[in-house]
Amino acid sequence: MLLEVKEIHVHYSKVAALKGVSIEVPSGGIVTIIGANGAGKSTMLRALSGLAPVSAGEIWFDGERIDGRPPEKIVARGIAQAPEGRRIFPDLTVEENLRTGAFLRSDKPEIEHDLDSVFGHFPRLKERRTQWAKTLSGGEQQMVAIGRALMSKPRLLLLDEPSMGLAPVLFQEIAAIVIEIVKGGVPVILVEQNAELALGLAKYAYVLETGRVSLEGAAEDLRENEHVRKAYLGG
Amino acid sequence: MPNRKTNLSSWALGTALVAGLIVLPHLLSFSQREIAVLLIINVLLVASYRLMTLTGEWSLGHVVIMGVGAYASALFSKSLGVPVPLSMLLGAGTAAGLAAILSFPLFRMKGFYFLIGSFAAGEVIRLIWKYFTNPFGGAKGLKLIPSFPDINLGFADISFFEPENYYYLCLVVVGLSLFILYRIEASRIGLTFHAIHWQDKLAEAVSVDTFRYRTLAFVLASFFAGLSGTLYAHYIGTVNPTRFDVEEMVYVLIWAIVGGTATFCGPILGVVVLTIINEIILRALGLDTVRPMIYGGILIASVLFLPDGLESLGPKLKRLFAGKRPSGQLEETT
Amino acid sequence: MYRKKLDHKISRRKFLATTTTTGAVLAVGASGFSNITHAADKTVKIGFLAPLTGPVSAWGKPGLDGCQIWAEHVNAAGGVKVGDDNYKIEFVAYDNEYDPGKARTGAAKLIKEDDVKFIMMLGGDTWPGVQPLAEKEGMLVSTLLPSDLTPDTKTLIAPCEVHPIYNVTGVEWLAENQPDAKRVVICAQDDALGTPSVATYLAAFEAAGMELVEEPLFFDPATTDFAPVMTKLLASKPDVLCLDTCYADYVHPLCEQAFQQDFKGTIISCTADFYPKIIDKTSKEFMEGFIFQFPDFDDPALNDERVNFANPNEFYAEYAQRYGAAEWSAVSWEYASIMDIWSDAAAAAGSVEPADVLKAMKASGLVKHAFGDAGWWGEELFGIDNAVVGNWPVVVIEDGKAVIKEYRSIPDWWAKHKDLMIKHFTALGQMWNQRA
Amino acid sequence: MTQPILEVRDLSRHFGGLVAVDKLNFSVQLGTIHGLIGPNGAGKTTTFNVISGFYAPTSGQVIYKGDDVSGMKTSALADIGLIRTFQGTTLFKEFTVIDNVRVGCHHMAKASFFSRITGLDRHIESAATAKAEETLEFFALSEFKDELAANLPHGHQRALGMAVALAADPQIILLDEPFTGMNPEETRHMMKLAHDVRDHGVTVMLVEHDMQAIMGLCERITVMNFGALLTEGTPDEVRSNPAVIEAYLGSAGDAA
Amino acid sequence: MGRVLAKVIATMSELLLQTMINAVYAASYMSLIAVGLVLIFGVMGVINFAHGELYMAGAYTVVGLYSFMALPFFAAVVAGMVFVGILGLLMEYALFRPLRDNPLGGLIASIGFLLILQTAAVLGFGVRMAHIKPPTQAKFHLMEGVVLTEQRLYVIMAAVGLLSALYVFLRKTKIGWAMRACAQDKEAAALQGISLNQISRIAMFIGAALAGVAGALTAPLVSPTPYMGHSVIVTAFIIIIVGGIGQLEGAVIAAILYAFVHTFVTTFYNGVLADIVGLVLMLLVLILKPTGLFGAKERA
Repeated sequence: MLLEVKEIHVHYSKVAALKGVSIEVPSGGIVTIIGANGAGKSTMLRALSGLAPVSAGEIWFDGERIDGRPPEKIVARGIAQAPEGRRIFPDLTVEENLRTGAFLRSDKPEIEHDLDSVFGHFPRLKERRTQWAKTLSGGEQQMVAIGRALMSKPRLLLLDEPSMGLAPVLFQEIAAIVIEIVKGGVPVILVEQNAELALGLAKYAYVLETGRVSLEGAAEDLRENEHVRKAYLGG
Repeated sequence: MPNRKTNLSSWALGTALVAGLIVLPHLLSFSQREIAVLLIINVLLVASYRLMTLTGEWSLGHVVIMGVGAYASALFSKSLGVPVPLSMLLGAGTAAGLAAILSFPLFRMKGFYFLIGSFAAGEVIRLIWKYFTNPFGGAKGLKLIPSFPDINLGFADISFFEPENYYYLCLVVVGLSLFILYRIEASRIGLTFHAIHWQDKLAEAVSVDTFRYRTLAFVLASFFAGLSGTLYAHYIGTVNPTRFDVEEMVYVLIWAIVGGTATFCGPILGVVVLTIINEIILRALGLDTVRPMIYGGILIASVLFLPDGLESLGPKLKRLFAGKRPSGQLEETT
Repeated sequence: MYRKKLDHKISRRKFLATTTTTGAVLAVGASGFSNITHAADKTVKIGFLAPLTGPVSAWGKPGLDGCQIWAEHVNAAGGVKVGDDNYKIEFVAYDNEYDPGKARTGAAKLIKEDDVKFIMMLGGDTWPGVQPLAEKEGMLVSTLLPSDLTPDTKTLIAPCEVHPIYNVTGVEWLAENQPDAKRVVICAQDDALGTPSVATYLAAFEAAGMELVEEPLFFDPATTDFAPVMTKLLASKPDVLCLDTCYADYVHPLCEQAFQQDFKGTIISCTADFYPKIIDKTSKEFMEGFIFQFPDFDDPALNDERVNFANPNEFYAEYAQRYGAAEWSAVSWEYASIMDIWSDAAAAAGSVEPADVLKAMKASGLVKHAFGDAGWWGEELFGIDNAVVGNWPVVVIEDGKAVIKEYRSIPDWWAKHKDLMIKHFTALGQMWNQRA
Repeated sequence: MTQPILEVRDLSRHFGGLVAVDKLNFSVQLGTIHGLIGPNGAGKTTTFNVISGFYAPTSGQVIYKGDDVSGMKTSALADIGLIRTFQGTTLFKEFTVIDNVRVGCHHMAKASFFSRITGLDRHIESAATAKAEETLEFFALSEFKDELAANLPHGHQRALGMAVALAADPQIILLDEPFTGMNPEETRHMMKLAHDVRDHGVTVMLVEHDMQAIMGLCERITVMNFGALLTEGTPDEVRSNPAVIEAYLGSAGDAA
Repeated sequence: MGRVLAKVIATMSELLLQTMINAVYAASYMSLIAVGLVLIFGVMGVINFAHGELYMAGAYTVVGLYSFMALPFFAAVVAGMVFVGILGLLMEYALFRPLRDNPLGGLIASIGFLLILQTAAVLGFGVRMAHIKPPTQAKFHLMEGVVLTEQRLYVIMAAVGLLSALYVFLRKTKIGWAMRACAQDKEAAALQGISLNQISRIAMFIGAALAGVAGALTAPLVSPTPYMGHSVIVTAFIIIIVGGIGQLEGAVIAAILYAFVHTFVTTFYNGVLADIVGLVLMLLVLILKPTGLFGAKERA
């Protein structure tokens, strides 16, 4: 397994957001985490990236324990995240936004190459490379967020609610790119509220409910699951 | 329920506190009584500041507002011959009235901008004091401000020039004010202030006029800040623009933050503890030149090691004595 | 008077000079003069209530340092003889942070707990806080700022520096020695020290027949860049640049700016602290002829018979050695010189009690002021005769060195031109009955 | 047809050069559940914010119960019974559940300053508390009364948001994206609550971008696109309108 | 008649030009201080009340090294810059990092640090002003009656040079992007592998060093005192508010604006009015455009 999360707990002041969650991610394909708002999905990704303090449990990535490490060390190990709400840097240009993703890298020619390949994925960003990121539309901002994460040359990509606020057409476009990325050899953890979409893309899925994994299994199995259908797929 | 028990113990604590405050001057040296008078005036100042902060707005003009009360009361009594107790009320009222006017430009701003805006407004008021020698006395300010009139009880003459007597006067005025401030906070008004602090949009949506309530908090806080200013003016007998400058304001901020702002008592605790340290302990050690350095070190240590203020010390100590672990970990949260 | 009693045995100055030198030797071994026991059997405490920390501390701290030297000298010489007793002097300091409330607390402590017999203050903002208490306790208090005086301040004296009245002497000297210098500009910081000083200079210029070619320029005390101020001042091409009573922090940059903006005329100022440093920043030629009012205390001319301050040269040397020459300022000797006047009066009164000392001070009519014998004065400006005026030195920089040119009489000027002074004081709202 | 409770006439709102709402017209009938939908960026939220007084309209009018209320402050609108909710879980999270609803009772618990600090407002306050408790009962939140709002499960927080609004005595309640971030189960619960509120005599208007969620709930639906009115009608009419499908799915064919 | 008029005009234009030069100088040192303050606020989110004392520390470094130890002036200036930068690192490490989630705590801690620095200066150098013999007295007569001294030119050149370098650094280097990214969204920056600690250190070093170099270079012009920080900090606050909090370019432009307004009002009216005008300018900006003249639009 590329990533193994063992029984982690996360607390925000006194409120427990994760109560002993374990997941595993193989070195290829898409693993999705679905669940309602407030179930702890984003917290899970924040914990993986070192943004949320893990109070108990362990996170192992490629044979190394990474919980308790600062975010920059985790990025350096190869875990990149496109966070919820996109969180692009509004007063940086598109290109500068993308280049911040390569902050830890010093292989200049490679960076230029990767930048070209991001522009290859998102030709629209290439047209707007010198524009302030705050002037972009929601979909374009999502592209910047994903492109920026790719610029770190990740070995694992975390996507938090990429569909949020996007019209279905736009999301289809993004989904196609995610599939491309996975085909390119980077495994993805996809966190989604839109269970329909997520289960369509993923191989394996976890259902998170109030800070615990309530169900897990192959995505197609979960799609058929009674509980999941009722709770997340609109009957 | 532990309610009755806590009620009883808080009654006992309260009685002990009041008794302590009453006998306090007799335990102090003469100059310490002087310090006690100034301290109790500052207690009112910082408690009124807390009321202001309930709505979430931090002002840098509060000390200037205190000065407005002081100047107004001084001028009412000195130039217009208004009897001092009345002029004190008028002075506090003037501070409140000015706050009501200032709220129109100032509450266009929020948060950090309000902080800075209140600073600018305060500086403008101070410049007005400086440049209008008549009636404000210019840079030298006002002096020979009439003092609180002596009371003749027949058998005894109470002179409020004596720090001990003025202490009791302040104790009554400040005690009453604190009671009112406390009642405000505990009432629905306080609830509404808090509501505005945490979610002003939501409060608006359920018919809370946030501008009016912010103004109310500002006006009330200013009234009591002004009152503390009048207590100061008629005791010290002089006011000047420098006395109310931003450096003094910084001290109020320090008291509030070092004390902690989560509870009514936090800022009061802050002013009491820091005043005792700075004015009594450090002076007694004879460390005149290095006193500011030590004070600075104490400030840093307190925000580093007591981020929730001195007020958080109480529960911490309680837990320590109860032998509990400082924070229950997993079992509490499952 | 006690000095006279000493005189027929050995002059006090000579006596102190010897003790200073032997003292300096002894001080290497002993921790200080105060440890040397002497015939004195009693101690009188004197309060020192001034800012010792904060931005105004430059007006307090160096004064306290000077007083310590003074006390050690006097105590080493046996103390002050009052009646049959010799009193040693002990200073008790309280840092009032230039805050009236803290000043009141400090005064209360000094009076009620330390039992001091006399309090020396800087005055200014802090005096009104002390006033009611001082009055009630009948405590004798001195100030360096005579603008604190009013008819109500019966126990407050301004016995050393009657700022800014002595500034007339410099102007008078200038008019006599440079009759062609007619066109004057003046600038001052906008505060309690600057404004009365401006009034004084205006009166003095008018008396000397000099013409002010620009309205007085007031700048904010927080000013750090004086280029604009100087540009404005020099715009009307004056002959004389008057710096009023600017603090050293202003005099230096002002002179520097005047130099850089090619001012060629004469500068007159109340003070020129550390003028060698100004010369460093400008040039010897530029500073030649600079007129001010505070002599160097290592100036041998201060050994003049008329000067009452004891051993100014040794005092300065001692001070510079202990605290560094850079800490020296006028207040370094001024508080000490007030102590001279106090001890004279205590000796004359045969008592250290404030009321007695004050009475003795006023009774003699003649005060041994630092720069010569002087008298009580002030009724017309301050409403009370509690200030001491007499001669004051006019100091001019010549070849890079401050030289006392003359001791001029303030009372003489006053007798001729007092109407002008009252006129300008009134115009700027500085008369005692105009102050709030 | 009766007089509509809320009417929007030629309403426009510009931000600098951007036209967020463009001459919009629609009306909400008393006692109905009315939906305002449209794809992202259609101007729904801006419309909502103008109606509820957060923004002043650039031009046009908002008519509430026959009166022009354009440009009135949110709190003043709330005073006359026009109450809005917020997206997500906007609550006084630091307060207990009951205190949240007590703040909601602000309108009914008016008392003088003097009686507040002297405690003479006790009868008003106990009435307000009683009402708050009743409201919690209605939303089945009574058992959490003394919990901190932040500690409630997400679904309950959303219900509490409605409770706070309902405590403010609305005649019309404006729900801002009430189903966003809810799983289908929670959505169903929320829909039931909306029905209950309407049955209580309160007109309900809601804004959603998810068309599916409100089809079953609303009697009438207004659809916006690019700041302007696209169409209005019953759910079935809206569902089958090709312009709506086009707006939601781009050029209809290639979406699937 | 005509000659008199010509002379009046000549005098007026001299005055105008000299005033401009004065204003350029004032704008230079003010923007050095204000930009440092803004940088620290932008990246770390704390209001550094001790910024004026960092300026003071820069000045006293020159007092110590140049006046007392007779090091070459520019060596002392560089040392002052580095030393104050290190003080900044110390503040970052000891105060602002542990108080990262507590901006008011950071403010109080910076006040504590201010008191410590002031007292240290008093203990080391006394309460009276220190003196520095200027390294140069050369001056340039730009025209009759219009003078620019070399010492002031240094300050202007340092401001232009250092601020341009800072601009290039922020725009063209990876660390510069990272710094701007941190100022805009700390968490998202962390997700790019940007270490907030490292960026904070750099920001604090640069911000403090700018204040330090301003103090060091102006030391011969202002005569340092332990309390000199007080008067600059209020001005610096006014400037960053007018410019828009967190806006580096805004701070520079506001410094220029403020310096010109203040200098011209001082010269053509008086210094007291200049202060009032400065405050009123700030109040107006706050009321009309609370985010500052160059601040971002308030987000709806």
